[in-house]
Amino acid sequence: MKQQIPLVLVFVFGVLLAIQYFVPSEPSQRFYEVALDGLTVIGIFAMVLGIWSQIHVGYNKIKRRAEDWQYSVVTLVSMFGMAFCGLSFMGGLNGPIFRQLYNNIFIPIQAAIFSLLAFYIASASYRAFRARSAVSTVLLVAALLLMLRVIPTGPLADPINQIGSWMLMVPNMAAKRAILIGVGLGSVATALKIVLGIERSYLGKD
Amino acid sequence: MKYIILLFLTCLSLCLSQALLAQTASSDPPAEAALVPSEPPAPPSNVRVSDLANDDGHGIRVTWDLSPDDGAGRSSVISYDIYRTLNPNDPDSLWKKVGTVVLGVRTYADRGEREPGSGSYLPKHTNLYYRVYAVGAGVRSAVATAGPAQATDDWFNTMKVPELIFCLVFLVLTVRFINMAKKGIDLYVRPLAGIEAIDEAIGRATEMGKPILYVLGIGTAGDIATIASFTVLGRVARKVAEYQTSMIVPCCDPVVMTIAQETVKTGYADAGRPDAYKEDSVYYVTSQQFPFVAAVNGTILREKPATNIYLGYFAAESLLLAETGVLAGSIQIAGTDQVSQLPFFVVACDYTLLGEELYAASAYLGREPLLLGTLKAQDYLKAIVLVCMVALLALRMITGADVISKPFDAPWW
Amino acid sequence: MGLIISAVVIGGGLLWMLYLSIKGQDVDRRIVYVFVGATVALAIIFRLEFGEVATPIVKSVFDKIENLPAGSKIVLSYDFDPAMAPEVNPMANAFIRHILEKKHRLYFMSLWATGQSLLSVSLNDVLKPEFPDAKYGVDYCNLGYKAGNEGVLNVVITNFRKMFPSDANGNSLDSLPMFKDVESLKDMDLLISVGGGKPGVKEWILFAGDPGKVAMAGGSAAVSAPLLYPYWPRQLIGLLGGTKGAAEYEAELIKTYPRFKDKSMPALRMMGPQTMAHVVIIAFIVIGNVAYFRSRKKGGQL
Amino acid sequence: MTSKIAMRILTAIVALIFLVSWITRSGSGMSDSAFTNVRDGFLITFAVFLTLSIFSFLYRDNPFYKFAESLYVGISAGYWMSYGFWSTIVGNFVPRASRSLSEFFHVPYQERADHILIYIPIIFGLILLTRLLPKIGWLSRWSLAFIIGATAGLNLTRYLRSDFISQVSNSFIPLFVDWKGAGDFVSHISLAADGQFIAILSNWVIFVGVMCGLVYFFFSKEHKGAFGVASRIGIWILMITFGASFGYTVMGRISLLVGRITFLFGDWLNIL
Repeated sequence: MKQQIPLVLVFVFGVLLAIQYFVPSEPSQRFYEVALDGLTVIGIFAMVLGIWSQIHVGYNKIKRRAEDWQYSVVTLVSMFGMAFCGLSFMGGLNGPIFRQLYNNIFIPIQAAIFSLLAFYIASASYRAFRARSAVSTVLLVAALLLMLRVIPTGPLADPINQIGSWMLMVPNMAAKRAILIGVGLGSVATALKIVLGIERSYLGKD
Repeated sequence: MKYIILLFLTCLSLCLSQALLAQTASSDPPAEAALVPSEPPAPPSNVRVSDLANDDGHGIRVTWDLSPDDGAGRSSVISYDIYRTLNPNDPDSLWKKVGTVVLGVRTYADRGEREPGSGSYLPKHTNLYYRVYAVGAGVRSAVATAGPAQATDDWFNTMKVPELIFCLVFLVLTVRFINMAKKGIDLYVRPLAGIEAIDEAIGRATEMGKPILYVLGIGTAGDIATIASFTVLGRVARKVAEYQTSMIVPCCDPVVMTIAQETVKTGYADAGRPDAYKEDSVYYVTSQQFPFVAAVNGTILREKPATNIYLGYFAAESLLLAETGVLAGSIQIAGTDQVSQLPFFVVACDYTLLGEELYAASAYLGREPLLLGTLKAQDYLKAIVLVCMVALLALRMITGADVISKPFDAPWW
Repeated sequence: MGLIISAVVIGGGLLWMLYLSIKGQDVDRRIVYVFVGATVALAIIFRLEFGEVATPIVKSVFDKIENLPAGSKIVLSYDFDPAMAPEVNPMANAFIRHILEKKHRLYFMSLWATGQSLLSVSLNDVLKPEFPDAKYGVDYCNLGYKAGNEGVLNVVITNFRKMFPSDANGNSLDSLPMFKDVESLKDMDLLISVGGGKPGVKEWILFAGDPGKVAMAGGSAAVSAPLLYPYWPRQLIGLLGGTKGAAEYEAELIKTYPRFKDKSMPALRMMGPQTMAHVVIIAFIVIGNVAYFRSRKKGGQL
Repeated sequence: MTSKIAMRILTAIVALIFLVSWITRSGSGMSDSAFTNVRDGFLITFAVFLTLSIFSFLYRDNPFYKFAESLYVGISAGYWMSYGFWSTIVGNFVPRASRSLSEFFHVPYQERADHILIYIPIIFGLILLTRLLPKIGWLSRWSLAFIIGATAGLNLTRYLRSDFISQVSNSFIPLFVDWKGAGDFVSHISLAADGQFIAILSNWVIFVGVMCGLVYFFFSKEHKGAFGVASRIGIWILMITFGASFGYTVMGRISLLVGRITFLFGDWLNIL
């Protein structure tokens, strides 16, 4: 019972939605919309579980006075503060305090974290682009060529530019297609395994 | 492999034959236009209306012959306006304008809404009448009317025949190989370094007494990459439980967290150690990309996991996670179907599962005949694609026909 | 001055890293981070600019505008939105400066609804203050935005007035002196589209440049530039790709007309930190490989 | 012990810099209102403090980063809750569920024939929440089964066109562009980007690249012999692509850093 009903649900919804794709008629469209609504609405209810998990983990840390428990206080306080500003009727998402917090805390941290990528892309290049084998040399040379495009290299600039653009256009397209065809097949296979109940580890065991 | 060489040779010879047959098509230059504005253009003729095919019963297809002044004659047509009404005797003001198309176009699909309340509602099973005008600069032609037509439901979208064929072939192949596997016929799969590394990595974590970090990406449960990652997570959790080491699974989506909790719990149960499962090891961080990365990066540096596994849907955070993992000295195994993020994983991680390999991973880890059967079916489909590519290209080269250049776009079947 | 300080700091540091690598010591990743941060910071503080030299694909656009006789008719279309503007707006401004400096007639238009407001920003910030003598309707005019994407081009290739009965300010085209001898796009001497999406340079080539047999040049965001290369040089006389292409054009403009030297050249300024950072990253890769081969050699000897 | 003292000294210095910055920024504010100036001074100083805290992660994990991280996660979670409430619940779901609720939230009620259907997902949502009750927690698997089944069903057919069929059909490209015989080809050979030679070469690379890439992804065949050669070509094409994409991305990432450094030196220190 605990095992069978979920498996039946997976099968029924999986098969119906797969078939729905081929049927343009009105009832079929409505069913599709309800299914999409379902994914969103369940997501909203799941948010309760997410918040619960966050509070649970944070509260446990604080209660046990675990290492770095102070930071859990910061997280919980800022979470409730932000939620209070956003959910109370002080303008909702456009409330002045809500926007201030968003623009002056959220955005600067976001931009700073994103810009860490500039450092990481450099350290990754330094560490990984080494001519260890033929394959890694190809990787290295392709990356170098594209980086050289940015630097004024005088008479070499034009050929480098051309080759770089060609690489972005042609081999790139071939590789992307090969990968996408594989991904297409793989995702269908995975979906099929799920619908047929071959993969069922997510459904629990008791 | 003989066949592959043979295929290439066929392909080559066909290319050459096409080369001999090739003709250069010269396009006609557009007709020179002489401008006489202010006079209305001639109306379009022979307006026809019919039910729009392959729709939900709220669409009508309108077709007409071009006005003599469209691109020829006085060349004064700029666009066509299409109007609709329920009663052909309505005065002009009651006709509702439903669309405009530019010159040279001779058809319009009037797709309406389903809800009677909405502005562009188009009723089903009702007589509808249409008018088409040719529009010039500030003037419009005399009217051309047609009707009635009724919109009806369709129960099969004929444009989707290729997908249907594909699905059926895949299904048949899968069932066939699963049956073969069940009978005990050994299905060979070549080793994949990234997958073998997962086993070693769990052993390494046990030796070091450090946890394993498993990141399911920033996708939702609606992404098939995340679902594929669940199937791997289950097997990793089982091994983790067998080796009696620990794992951390931060999640970026509450639904993903819930499913991941079930999956890990099942893995521990499968290993016979359900008591070792800790609910807090699979936890929710936040649903936004960068806050999630900030938290996971902190976790990586604080916990110093022996192994980081990143499988699922990833975006710009791929390099942020992978470089921090290097900093912590972890062995890193990544896999995603996002082509744009693969370069960063390839550069920064020890092993990377490229695209399809992510979907194959659970079959590799499980080694169950049922799963290997689907892998075999995938391979057969790839082989069919390869053969079809060569064959269809050959056909195109011999006939020189354009139909085959977009073999799945037009309902030529 | 700034260049010397930066060169000494960064060059010295890199040499030191190279020395360490040759000796076989590992370079800490934090040193890499410090270098990247310092390089970009120095380049920004000292406003370093590098001698960008126009590649042929950019130079040919510049030469075309340079060599057209004064009074030639040029269309400049703003086919982009605010998101792309940092990359492509500098190109459009450089084109405006060059075209009006050469006393050509400039026809502005836009295939993107969002292009129109960006266009008026350019008119107010660049054209009007820098070329106070340019007269509306004689030296330049603004046709504004028309909906219809490439359909617009389909029409104006045979007739302007059908699609644009009036300009963006409501003046009829016949009242503008610069439209006296203009019937369609075919009467133009050069078409320039600046954009990065669809419709963009590609649509201009296919629906205007090619059928009208009019010279066509383009400016495009870096993302879509590679897709346009195959049209050069037959269907496209030249192309500015991304900030780099814009910087090359700005450099060429300053070289030929030094009076623009003190004007804002955002692309050129953006390229300073970019060039420095790329040089440093390439240097890292070289140093990394030196270290690698060094260690492998040692391993072989052991 | 010494590290603890060092940490305290460091914190004190950071606090001092922060205060000085706040005071100077408040003094140099543009607005007439003293309160606005003091507030803006605080906000920009705080933003700088957070930016530098994040950058300090590059050195190593430290309390400043931990603080910024916790704050960021908390703000994000709060933001996400509010956003989910206003955009999904109020914006999407209330207008279809109930007229009185719509009036309460001032959103237009959407009259629909099938508005009763919206309650089916709600039931699944409520079932999901049984997870919080240990006794009947297993019921929540029904909702999970719905989600997974729906995702699988949607993916079984929907992406076939974009990921598979279009990719295959787009690979049918002419391998001899504008072919007018071998003599003509040889006499006009050139490396121009729009020349015939490059066009033909490119199409061959795409065609062969797709084929070899597919060969690389074969699981049930050993990479040996001709098959091995093809998969080798496949991996080369993949590596060229990865290298090129990586090198190409560097510029965009540096731009991000330029933006942050301009913020620090320009908006904060005013030295640009």
